[in-house]
Amino acid sequence: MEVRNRGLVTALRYRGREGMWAWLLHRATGLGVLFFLIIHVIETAAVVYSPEFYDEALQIYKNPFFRFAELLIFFSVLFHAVNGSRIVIQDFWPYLMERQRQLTWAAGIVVLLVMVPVTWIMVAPVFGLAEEPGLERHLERCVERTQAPACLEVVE
Amino acid sequence: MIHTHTYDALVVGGGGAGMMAAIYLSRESRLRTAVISKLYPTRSHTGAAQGGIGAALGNLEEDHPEWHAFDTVKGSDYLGDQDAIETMCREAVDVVIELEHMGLPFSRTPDGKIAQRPFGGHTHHQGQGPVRRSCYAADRTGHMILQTLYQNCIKNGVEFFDEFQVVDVMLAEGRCVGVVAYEVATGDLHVFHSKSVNLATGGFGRIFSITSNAHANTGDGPAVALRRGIPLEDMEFYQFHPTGIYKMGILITEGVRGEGGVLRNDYGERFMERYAPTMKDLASRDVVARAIYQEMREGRGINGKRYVYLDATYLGAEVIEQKLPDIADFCRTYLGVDPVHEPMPIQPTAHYAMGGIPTNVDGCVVIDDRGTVVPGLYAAGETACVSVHGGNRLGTNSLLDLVVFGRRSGLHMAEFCLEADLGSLPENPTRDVAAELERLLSVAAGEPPARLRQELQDTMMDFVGVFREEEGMRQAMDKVRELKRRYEAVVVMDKGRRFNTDLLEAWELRNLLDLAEVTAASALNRKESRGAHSREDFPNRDDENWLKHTLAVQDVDGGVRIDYKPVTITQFEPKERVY
Amino acid sequence: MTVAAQVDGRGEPRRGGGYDRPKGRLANFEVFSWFFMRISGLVLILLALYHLIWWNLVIGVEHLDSQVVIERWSNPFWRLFNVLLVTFALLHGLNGARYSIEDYIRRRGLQIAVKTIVYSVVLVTLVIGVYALLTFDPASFFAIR
Amino acid sequence: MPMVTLRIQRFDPENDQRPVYREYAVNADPTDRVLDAINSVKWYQDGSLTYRRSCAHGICGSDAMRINGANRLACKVLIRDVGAKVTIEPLMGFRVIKDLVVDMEPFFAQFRSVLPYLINDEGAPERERTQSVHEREVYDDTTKCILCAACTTSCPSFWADENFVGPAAIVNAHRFIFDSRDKAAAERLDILNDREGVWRCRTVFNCTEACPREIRITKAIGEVKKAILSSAR
Ligand SMILES: Cc1cc2nc3c(=O)[nH]c(=O)nc-3n(C[C@H](O)[C@H](O)[C@H](O)COP(=O)(O)OP(=O)(O)OC[C@H]3O[C@@H](n4cnc5c(N)ncnc54)[C@H](O)[C@@H]3O)c2cc1C
Ligand code: HEM
Ligand code: SF4
Ligand code: F3S
Ligand code: FES
Repeated sequence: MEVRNRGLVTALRYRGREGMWAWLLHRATGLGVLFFLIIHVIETAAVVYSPEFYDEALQIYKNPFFRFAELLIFFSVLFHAVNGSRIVIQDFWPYLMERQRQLTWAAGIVVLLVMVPVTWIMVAPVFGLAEEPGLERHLERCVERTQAPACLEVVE
Repeated sequence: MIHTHTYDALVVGGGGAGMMAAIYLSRESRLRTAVISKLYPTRSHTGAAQGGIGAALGNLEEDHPEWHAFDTVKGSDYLGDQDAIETMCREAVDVVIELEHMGLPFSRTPDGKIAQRPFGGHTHHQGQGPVRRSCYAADRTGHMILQTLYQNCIKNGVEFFDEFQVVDVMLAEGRCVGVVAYEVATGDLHVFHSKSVNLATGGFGRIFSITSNAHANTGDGPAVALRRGIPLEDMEFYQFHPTGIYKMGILITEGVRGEGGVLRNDYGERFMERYAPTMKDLASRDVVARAIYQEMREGRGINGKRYVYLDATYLGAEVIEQKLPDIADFCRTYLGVDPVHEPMPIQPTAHYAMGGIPTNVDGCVVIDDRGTVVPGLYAAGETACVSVHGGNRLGTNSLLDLVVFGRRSGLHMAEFCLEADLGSLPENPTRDVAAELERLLSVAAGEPPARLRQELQDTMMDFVGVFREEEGMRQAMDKVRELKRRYEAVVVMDKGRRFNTDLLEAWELRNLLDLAEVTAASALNRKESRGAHSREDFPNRDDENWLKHTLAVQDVDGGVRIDYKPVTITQFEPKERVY
Repeated sequence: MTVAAQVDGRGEPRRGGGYDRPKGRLANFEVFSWFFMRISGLVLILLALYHLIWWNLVIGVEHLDSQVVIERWSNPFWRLFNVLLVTFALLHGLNGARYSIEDYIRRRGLQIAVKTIVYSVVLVTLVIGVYALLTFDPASFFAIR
Repeated sequence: MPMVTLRIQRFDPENDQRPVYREYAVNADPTDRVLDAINSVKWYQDGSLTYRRSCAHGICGSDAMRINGANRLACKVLIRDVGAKVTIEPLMGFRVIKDLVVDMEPFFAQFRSVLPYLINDEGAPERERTQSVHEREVYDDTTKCILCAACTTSCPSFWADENFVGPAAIVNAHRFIFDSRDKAAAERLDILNDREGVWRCRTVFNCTEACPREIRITKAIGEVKKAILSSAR
């Protein structure tokens, strides 16, 4: 019989506490962001070679459904950053680890608090509950740059 | 399958005594030494010792080995052999310093020396008042001794056979030639052929129902020796520690009283003032345990129940967290009681065997009153009876006993092995144990061993406990014999070979039965009260007739035959014992 | 190894001392990467969070187009900002991915294969991203305007 | 006495292909230890149930096992804290010898690999080596270890890689690295400055949560990491 347990499956069978969940989430968000980042870098680099292609590709982002994915990315980076800061702070002042549960909760709460307004700003416009962020600035800009793809609708 | 190994020296038991001997043996590089232990060495019950190890270092106040010796003699109710006690107290200072050099993290005094605290029965100027003599590492001194010795065994490259249970000792032509061990993981028998064997298998508190002892403390060493014709000394002297956690028996160290905790009865009265006006709560253990029993009998147990309070509330959170952290943890875990704010419910708990395999000061097993030794056979630690504890052991003196006599036996063994040759093995050395284990496995249906064990423990607790009298002890004897008969038909449910702890528990039960019988017989025989042996029908000490050690031998027909051995008295004439 | 084989090998004594754990050759690299993860992480808090806030909350994804990007990139400062962001994030992420691969893929051959693929993908991405940012010539884009 | 159901993972390599769970109902007081309940199964229902135990009060480290998913000492958890149905499994990451007994040899090998003993070759003084109360305090926490393996077998880095030296070994190295009497801190730091040493730790804290002695293990590991970094400079 294969008695050794391995990796992720094992982790999910063990009833860990805050630290383990934070670590799992840290890992998941880190890998998720990396995956997104690879696509994002390549697609953005395309601007240099073919702005048209870039503008095409952007349509995907503007799909309302994709707004939730963007929110997830925002959350991922934010959680990873805040939790990562917790780890770094603990590493440099180990005595803080005596309060690790509290610190982990604090990190979680900071993330949630930030996510509340961010979620509103990013998602409410999809349901017409608020204006798109940066609309005012965008309109001002479109006065000058009427040819810019994002301004075409506005100009019409 | 039977395996054979050859060594110069074997140590049976990886507790404090065994490992100390092993360290000294391993310093002699010409000897092949191995430690055989049924538990991983760090699981030994030495790790449970809390309060400290006694040594007249005088780090905090004046103290002398002679005072220590006086206290030990008095504590023993004058039954201890005074030459051995003098040796122990003299070497105490040395051996504690040695432990420190090995790395033991003792608690420290403000000027960086080993910290010391008062302990029951330890006095200055021969009984004038408590003295700080117990060297401690918070309340885990035994744990630190065990770890430190294990660490040093690793450092010295000692060979260990972990989870090998010794089931027989081989005696041939009047000397010891090795042991037979059962490998727990595989069920194989191993013959260890050697020039010498040191039995350091610890205590056997599991003959009682309320005990501070581990499940593993089943007295395998003394029982195996007994069955091979070695006598056991002073088995009637079994110490009940005054403060065990109610119902569980888990020990609350005397260190709590050393730090200033007090016992209170149902009225909140500090009753020890009545029983021991000078030492009060720090009188010796037999005295305090009896006082608690007396209070309970007279209806002053808490709510009339069988426990009293140990009150440490006014020591303050700091003392408790710093000096008694494990005790605090036990109370919180097992009782849901925080000793900082509430008193702890305690009752006396079976704790320590003063008796055991008789040895001289070099750990050589001695079988009669003329000092005849069995060449190559040694014993050390709680298993042995040197006798430094006599009728009652003082707190902190057991850890001391382990290291002092562990060391001395190791040194003597090394000398012995360099001279001696390997004796010849008896014919078919595994026959007896193999047959016994086969027999146990072959019983198809019958009583579970656990039921017998429970009945044994309850009987011993009730009739051979803190207070004893003729009638009860006779009943106990009858009961033990009945259980021995029923033992023939106990059933081992696990018939496999691998890690068969069911089989081993059944085998250990036999040891408990044999030791209980010897304990009861020795107690029944001694018609006086001395130290921990307190008879209601003979309430006084009787030096005229009973200032002598008991030697109990198992007869061929299974009965117990009693013999005696004189007590060595050097400088302290027996006196009445008041605290 | 089967359990039986493991257990049956036990008739031998355990000896103290002298036990050698195979020593990894890459010890210094592990310290370096541990340290790099913390330092790059701290730098990334500034870069990545600013980046997110700028594009998601200040500009708004709805208003994104090639023009906006090009305008921003006209400023060398923001190009440098992005070079740093891409470099740190990808290297940090790459090392993080290495941690996961080493944890979850234990078969040696497979591990090397997966590492090769992941390292290549990330490094190629890094080259593409940085090359685009460094060779970007704002002048050539003013025509679109 | 209320009934409690113990759901125990059984595995006898002599007879079983793979582990199975078996359920036992026992009478147990809320203040009984889980170990007491397991004992009562072994003693009166099924003698073949196999586990290690000795001291029964959390001091010997024999009976670390997974109780309701997390590593605990069976003798240090009371029935009232686990509910009416308890799941009991062996420690993860070591080979199962039988039922709840796992092969501890690799664990002790890890322990031995960090020079877990005081090294000081300067001649010993007549009396004790002195050590201030503060110097003693620095490594107090890590002297409490009872080598129960609850920490190492709760660590995701260890599950992933059995060569990781593991939190328990680091704890025991810490105990000597920070002992003012010891002279071999550099050697131990060198041993732990390794991909299978402290750098494998991802500060998951499972070890700290599992430790029955409440040793702040991750903190100790952090202190060792810092010591390595500052000694490298
Ligand atoms: C709770 C408690 C607190 C105590 N506090 C103190 C104190 O503060 N001060 C003090 O001085 N004393 C104290 N004592 C007493 C003292 O700790 C013990 O008497 C002492 O530790 C016994 O040590 P030992 O080496 O003889 O045996 P143990 O430490 O019990 O070791 C016995 C060894 O023998 C092995 N063994 C047993 N049977 C076999 C076999 N058949 N085959 C192979 N191996 C076997 C076991 O595996 C174990 O390794 C205390 C005791 C208890 C129970
Ligand atoms: C925003 C600021 C960030 C901070 C403060 C941060 C911090 C950290 C820290 C401290 C670690 C732990 C390393 C260890 O355990 O040794 C880590 C791991 C990781 N990070 Fe980040 N990081 C950040 C951004 C990112 C980004 C943008 C990515 C994606 C590209 C990323 C991907 C990863 C990955 C994949 C891991 C490995 C996770 C693991 O080992 O479990 N991180 N990060
Ligand atoms: S550190 Fe704690 S959990 Fe780990 S082995 Fe030691 S006592 Fe057990
Ligand atoms: S669980 Fe493992 S990853 Fe580190 S903090 Fe503990 S050793
Ligand atoms: S039995 Fe000793 S720790 Fe549980």
